[in-house]
Amino acid sequence: MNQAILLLLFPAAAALITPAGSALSERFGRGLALLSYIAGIVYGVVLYPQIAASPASVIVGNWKPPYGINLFVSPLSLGLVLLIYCVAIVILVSDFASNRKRRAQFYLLYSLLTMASVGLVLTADLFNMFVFLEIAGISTFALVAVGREGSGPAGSLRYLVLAQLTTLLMLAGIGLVYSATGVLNIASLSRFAALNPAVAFLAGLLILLPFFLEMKQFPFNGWIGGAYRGASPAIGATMSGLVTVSVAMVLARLLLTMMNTGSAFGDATTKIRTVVLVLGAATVLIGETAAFREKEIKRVLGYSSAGQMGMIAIGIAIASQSAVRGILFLLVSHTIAKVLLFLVAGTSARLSGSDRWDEMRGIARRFPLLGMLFAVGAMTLMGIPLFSGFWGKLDLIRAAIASGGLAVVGVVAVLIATVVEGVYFMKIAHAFFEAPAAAKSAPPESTKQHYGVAFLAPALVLAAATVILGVLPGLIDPWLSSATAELLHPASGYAAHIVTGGLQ
Amino acid sequence: MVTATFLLSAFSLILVGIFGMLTRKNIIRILLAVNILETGVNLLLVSFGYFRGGKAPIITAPISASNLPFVDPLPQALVLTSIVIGLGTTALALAITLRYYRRRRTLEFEPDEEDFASVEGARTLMRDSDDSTSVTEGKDLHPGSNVPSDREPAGAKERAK
Amino acid sequence: MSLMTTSMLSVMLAGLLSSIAFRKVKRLQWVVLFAAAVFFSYVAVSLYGKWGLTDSLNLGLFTASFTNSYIGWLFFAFSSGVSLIISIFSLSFNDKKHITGVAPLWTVLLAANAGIFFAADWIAFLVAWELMGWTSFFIISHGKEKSFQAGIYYFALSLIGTAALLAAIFTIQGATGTFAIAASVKALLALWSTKPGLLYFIAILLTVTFFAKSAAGPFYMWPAKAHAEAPDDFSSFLSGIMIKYGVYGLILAVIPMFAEPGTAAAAGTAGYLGAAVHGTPLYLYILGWVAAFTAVWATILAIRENDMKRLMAYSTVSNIGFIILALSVNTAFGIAAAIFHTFNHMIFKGGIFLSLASVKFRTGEREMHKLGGMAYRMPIAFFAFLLGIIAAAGIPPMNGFASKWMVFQALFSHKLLFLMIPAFFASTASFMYLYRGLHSIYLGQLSPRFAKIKPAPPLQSIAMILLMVAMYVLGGWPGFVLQPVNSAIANAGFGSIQVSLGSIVGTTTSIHLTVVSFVFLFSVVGVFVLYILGKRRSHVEAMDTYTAGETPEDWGVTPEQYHYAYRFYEPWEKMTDPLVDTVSFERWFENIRHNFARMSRSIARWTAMKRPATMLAASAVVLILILGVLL
Amino acid sequence: MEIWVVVLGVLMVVGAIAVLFQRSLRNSIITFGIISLMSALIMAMMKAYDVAITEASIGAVLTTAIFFWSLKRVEEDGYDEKK
Amino acid sequence: MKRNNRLIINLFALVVVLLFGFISILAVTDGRSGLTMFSADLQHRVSYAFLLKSVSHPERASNATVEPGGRDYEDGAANVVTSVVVDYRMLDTFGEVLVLFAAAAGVGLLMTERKRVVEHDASIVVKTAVPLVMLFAIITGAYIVLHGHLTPGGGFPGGAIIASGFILQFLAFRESPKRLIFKILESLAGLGILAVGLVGLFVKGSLFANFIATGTLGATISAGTVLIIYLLIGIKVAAELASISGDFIGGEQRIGG
Repeated sequence: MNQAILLLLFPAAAALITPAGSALSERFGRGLALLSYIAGIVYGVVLYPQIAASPASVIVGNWKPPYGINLFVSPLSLGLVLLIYCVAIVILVSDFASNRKRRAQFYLLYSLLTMASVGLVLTADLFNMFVFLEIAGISTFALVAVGREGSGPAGSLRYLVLAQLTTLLMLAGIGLVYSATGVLNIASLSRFAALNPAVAFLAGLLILLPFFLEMKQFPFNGWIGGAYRGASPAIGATMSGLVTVSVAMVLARLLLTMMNTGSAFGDATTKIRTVVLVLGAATVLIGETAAFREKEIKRVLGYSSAGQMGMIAIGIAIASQSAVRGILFLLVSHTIAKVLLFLVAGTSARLSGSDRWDEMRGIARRFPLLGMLFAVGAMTLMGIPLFSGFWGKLDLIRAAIASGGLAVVGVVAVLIATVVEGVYFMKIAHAFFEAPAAAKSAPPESTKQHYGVAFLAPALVLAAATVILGVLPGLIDPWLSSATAELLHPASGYAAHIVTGGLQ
Repeated sequence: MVTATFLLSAFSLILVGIFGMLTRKNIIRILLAVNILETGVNLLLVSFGYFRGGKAPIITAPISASNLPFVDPLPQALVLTSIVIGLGTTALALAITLRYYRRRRTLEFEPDEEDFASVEGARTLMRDSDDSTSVTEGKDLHPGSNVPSDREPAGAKERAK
Repeated sequence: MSLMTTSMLSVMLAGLLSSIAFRKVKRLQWVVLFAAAVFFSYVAVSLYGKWGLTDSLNLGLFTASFTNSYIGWLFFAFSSGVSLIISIFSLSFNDKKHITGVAPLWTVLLAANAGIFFAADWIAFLVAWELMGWTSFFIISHGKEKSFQAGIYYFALSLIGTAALLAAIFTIQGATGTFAIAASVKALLALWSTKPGLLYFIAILLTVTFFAKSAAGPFYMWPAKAHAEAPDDFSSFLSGIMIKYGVYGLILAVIPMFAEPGTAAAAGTAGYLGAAVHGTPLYLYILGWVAAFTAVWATILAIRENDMKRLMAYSTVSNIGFIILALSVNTAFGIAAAIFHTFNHMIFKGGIFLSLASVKFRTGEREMHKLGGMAYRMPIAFFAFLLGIIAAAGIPPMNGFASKWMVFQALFSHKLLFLMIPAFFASTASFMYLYRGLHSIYLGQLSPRFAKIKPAPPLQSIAMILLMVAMYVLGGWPGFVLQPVNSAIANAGFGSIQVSLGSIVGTTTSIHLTVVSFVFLFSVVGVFVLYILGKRRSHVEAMDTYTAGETPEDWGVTPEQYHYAYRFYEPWEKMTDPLVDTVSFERWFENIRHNFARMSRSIARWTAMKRPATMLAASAVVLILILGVLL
Repeated sequence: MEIWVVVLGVLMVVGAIAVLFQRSLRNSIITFGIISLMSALIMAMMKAYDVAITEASIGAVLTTAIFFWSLKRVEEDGYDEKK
Repeated sequence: MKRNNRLIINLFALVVVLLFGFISILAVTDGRSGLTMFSADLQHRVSYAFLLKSVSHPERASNATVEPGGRDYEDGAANVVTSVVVDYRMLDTFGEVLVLFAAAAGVGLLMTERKRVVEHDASIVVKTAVPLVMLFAIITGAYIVLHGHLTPGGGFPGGAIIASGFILQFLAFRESPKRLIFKILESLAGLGILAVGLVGLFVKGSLFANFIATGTLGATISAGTVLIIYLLIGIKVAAELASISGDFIGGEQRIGG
């Protein structure tokens, strides 16, 4: 079963070949990247049945955990890996529509970013997680920085400084955990003798910091505005669609599997979960509030994804059956919808020559499909029936109300956020559909051009996906239930599969 | 005692680094602070692996479970990794800083102009700077010409604050 | 999969498909809408008598189940009938000049309408409810700057309602462990002894939802905006049907929660044990006061209006006040009165809005003082409006009279005299605005601008005539509706009342409406005969009367200002100005929105400042650490 | 040897503070290079020879050099830290 | 006003930092029960098995002995740090290589072509000295790389030293470094590492598994794949650092990407 690590290696190989290959032709990078993702998807699909039968712990170098590094390939992680690959393909294809003259390093970095996200989803070792996080971080910084001429570097730098602060603190936390327990393996930590509560709290918080950052949780979301303004739409889609999948998954893994009562983190777990819950509620409110008056469409999407990530954090912190199921559903639908919205945003920015939605008025009159796709994505995020976001939100709210206590704060936040989100998304959708006044007529040169198939095909696929999931949420129910079980009951599933003997 | 000194110096380096990241305005200095923080973290990790009287983990004499006069090799391996990672991050950050400077003509974080510019009619064209054509048209190198015209209101507002 | 589910799904699908298939030929979309309305009427007919027919849709994570309850069927049947008539109207309304692309959404909205009335569990109800919410939003703000303001206003309110509904649903589910509506309400009734606080909480949440939808209480202000800006044919649907969902919701979930001990609704449980005023549960009594306030307030505002659609929107709100007032009495008679008035209001308000729509269709005017004398040009629209306002004012022999009579009887039955004072005021003062509409639009001098306009097209006339007939028939033979209503409320466990085809037995007295209607019929016929026999009077053109041949334009005076309708109720407006200025929920909501926008701006601005992001992050970490480690 | 550890630690912290508060960037960069050399020394004291070598060659030399080069480029583009 | 503002910010940051330190120290010296910092001594860490080279059979670690000259340990590097870096936790090192790779690519993507401003030519002394120094540097680097499994050092510092030789050459002679060669080198080295891993995967059934006899502990040619991988890492690191520095020094022609 160790061949499953190939999932990780396809994009890495593509990235490694690129520099030499790009000497031959400029096109080399893109084709290779796409090829590797497709290979990953094919391999994952082939692998899925046996993984679904029995999750596999992939060991590296024949060193069994907790000594060596190991990856854990389960229905949950494999499903998310497939999602990541699909999203990556969609984004690259649609990016081709916007800018055909990318340089080879762009695709190299993109492949590395994809690989890092996959690795984050798969890995079961703390330090390995840190390494993947750094790869993802570095490639994201570079990709954001080459975004828009003016504000790309600025946003990237803001992001970089905060990210470095948090990742280095995480490294310190990892060191603390290691010197206290002597292992780095999540699975064995999940059933280790209890740490001292204070140390556990300190180390746990430090380890969670970068994931707070990547999930745009409240105090760490100062970078959203700059980074999302600077990034090109494709990279914006990647940041809020692709990276968040893996990061949210890792947060769930750490917070549900590694930190539960009975693990090394023992009683500190409840404290940490409370912190996550409160931060999540604050994030939901602040993210949606910030998006309310925002005129620049990419930043609107960025702030709204902060809100969605807040909801997911709340669900993780509640840590009940239906909460986890809900947030997994929410994660999938948010990824689909947010990528779709970013594609639409990029295309309409290209067509209208401005990336402020109040200057895109009436664009859907010229390109009706554009407006429809935007409405679909927006309503998915708002959690409106017939679109997939609804079911996740339903499950989440049910879980929160059922668990009561502080979670009710989360419910209130989520409900308020739903109203706010609805208002601003409908504002934008209406601006798209609005009959253009004589003053705000579109620039003449953009009337001729048209969104190419490179945008249309992926966008339609995504829209179809969210509608299908919205009408028949039962389709992914088996996956959801197995994933939820894996996350919530580590002792029986996760740890048992990974750690055989070793230090205790 | 020795370990405590190691820990304390490492830890105070971390604190100084954080302090620098919080207070400095010059980007290059902030990056220096990041590196200080990173050095501190590395020292911290190594000192987590240090045992009183331990030898360097190189097998030059027979060892067995009973006599392991070594320091812990694993943290050293981790630090090895993190040093290289730090170099990579720093190099990238400096490259971004140079690009930032060529646009903004300053080495300090400025508030995003468009947040302070008037909401109406501030029209920002999408420009993907990442084309295969060389980015260095002369305009970028000379201040004033293509330096974003939307900086003045920002500066003014900032001074007013 | 019975006819209920299949019909809903197929209509929804038809709507979505028509939006794609007939993008070029919009007329076909309207034909699809008409077909959907016909289909639903057929479904309503074929489902008659099959009470308790249930049907569930397994959605994997949740199941949405539907049932054919008697009350639900009644609402469904009436709404489909009225929407059929409206869709006939729309067929001719949406010609080359007036066409809008909202038909597919409207088709989906019809499906949602069915879903709301058939829903057997909260999930299905929620899904249908949200579907209704966003489709109607897109219809109201059909891509026009001004109408968007109205639309977003409506949508924000309904989002608030939906949020409250979500919270309520899951609180109910947590308290009772079931999603089924009837069962959960029953289970809630059993909780009065143990946790009344929770029940009041749930009741408040649900009330917010349904009041927000039917514009009662503090939410009175959205219909005026929405009706005014919506497509003209849609505003009759909006005012006729959509605004009644709240009423249905109240009957479905809120009223049963307060079933008195001993009634069939409370069978098997202790029933409501809390305080009561005049035998009315305290909560419902308060609702009654809110409803009375709504009726009075909407009347006051309606009298001030010069825009005919806004005026009628406010009149709708005041009628909603009446309905909820009747509900709040919480007796079989009151509920029957409420349902009956709901259906009557569907009919006559639909008729009124259709006639206004056809006037606007011809003239394109909404301000009343610019119109006038339409009766000469559009007789059918005139009669539709006339009979409509007769019904709305509660004058025999139209249907409004019967239901209003029942409302007052219901109030009598519990001696709620203080509630009757505002009710009487609202009902009397409604003459003022209704007459204003009649006079300014249809009577008076025909403005020269509209000298040559044609009468309403045949299809529109047919729709209006159908509604007129319905008004008269229900006014004379209320039994047609009241007997089914009676068995429906008996079926739902609210007890029953005594009605026959032509007569109603109230609590203090009984009334025989057939006689009344015949009396009125004969007298009207007599008057008409006299009018025919009397000598003809010459018709004087506008302006000739008082400008003595001068042309008023020379003095910079427009002909409109010579119309009587210009500043019709000026003294009244002067009188009520201070009141309207002080009490304005609208402005309060506006302030909330404005402050929220400012907050959002400052947050976005603040994260983009020089250092705070990092600083905040670090200090937050420290704070969390302090909280976590020390405490 | 302990005394050396203490001395080095104190020196490093002082140097770090100096890096932050020195007026000229050039000096700060040099000071930073010295700091990472000292940290390499401490690591050697902690018997982490591999780390010490790596820190000395990569952390001290290359990082400092890169800082220098970028400072140089910025100055060639007209940056003047006095103003 | 502004200066006073800055003072306030500094004070606030100072307070924040000091609080952070105080709380952290409080946390690690907390008196309650449970594992605290340093509560895991060497016997209770995974390194115990690393040092005794008995990871594949941890239960035998207690009575295992490792001595120089012994043969066929599960990992043949005398320098345990190396065996951890390149063998036991190879995936981390692979990721590390990729980080450097990404950084090089990012710098190449961000740095724009630009001619150096040259005040005056390098002196004759430099021009004669540099080749020697460079040669020396490369030899030293190669030595460090090749003895990574025996003595401290290894691929990363060795590569850095080799790169520094190239850097000296850039600085002394203005001819632009051959970017293309560096690119191809780093590509091939990276692919080589991957290939070694894959061979391990398909021969020994696990990525980066050691498929060569580990030989005698302490011999120059020993430790199986460790030597190969460290060599490749050395080459890759040298190429990457050289190209990064080249980008920063500037004055070169962009080729390829």
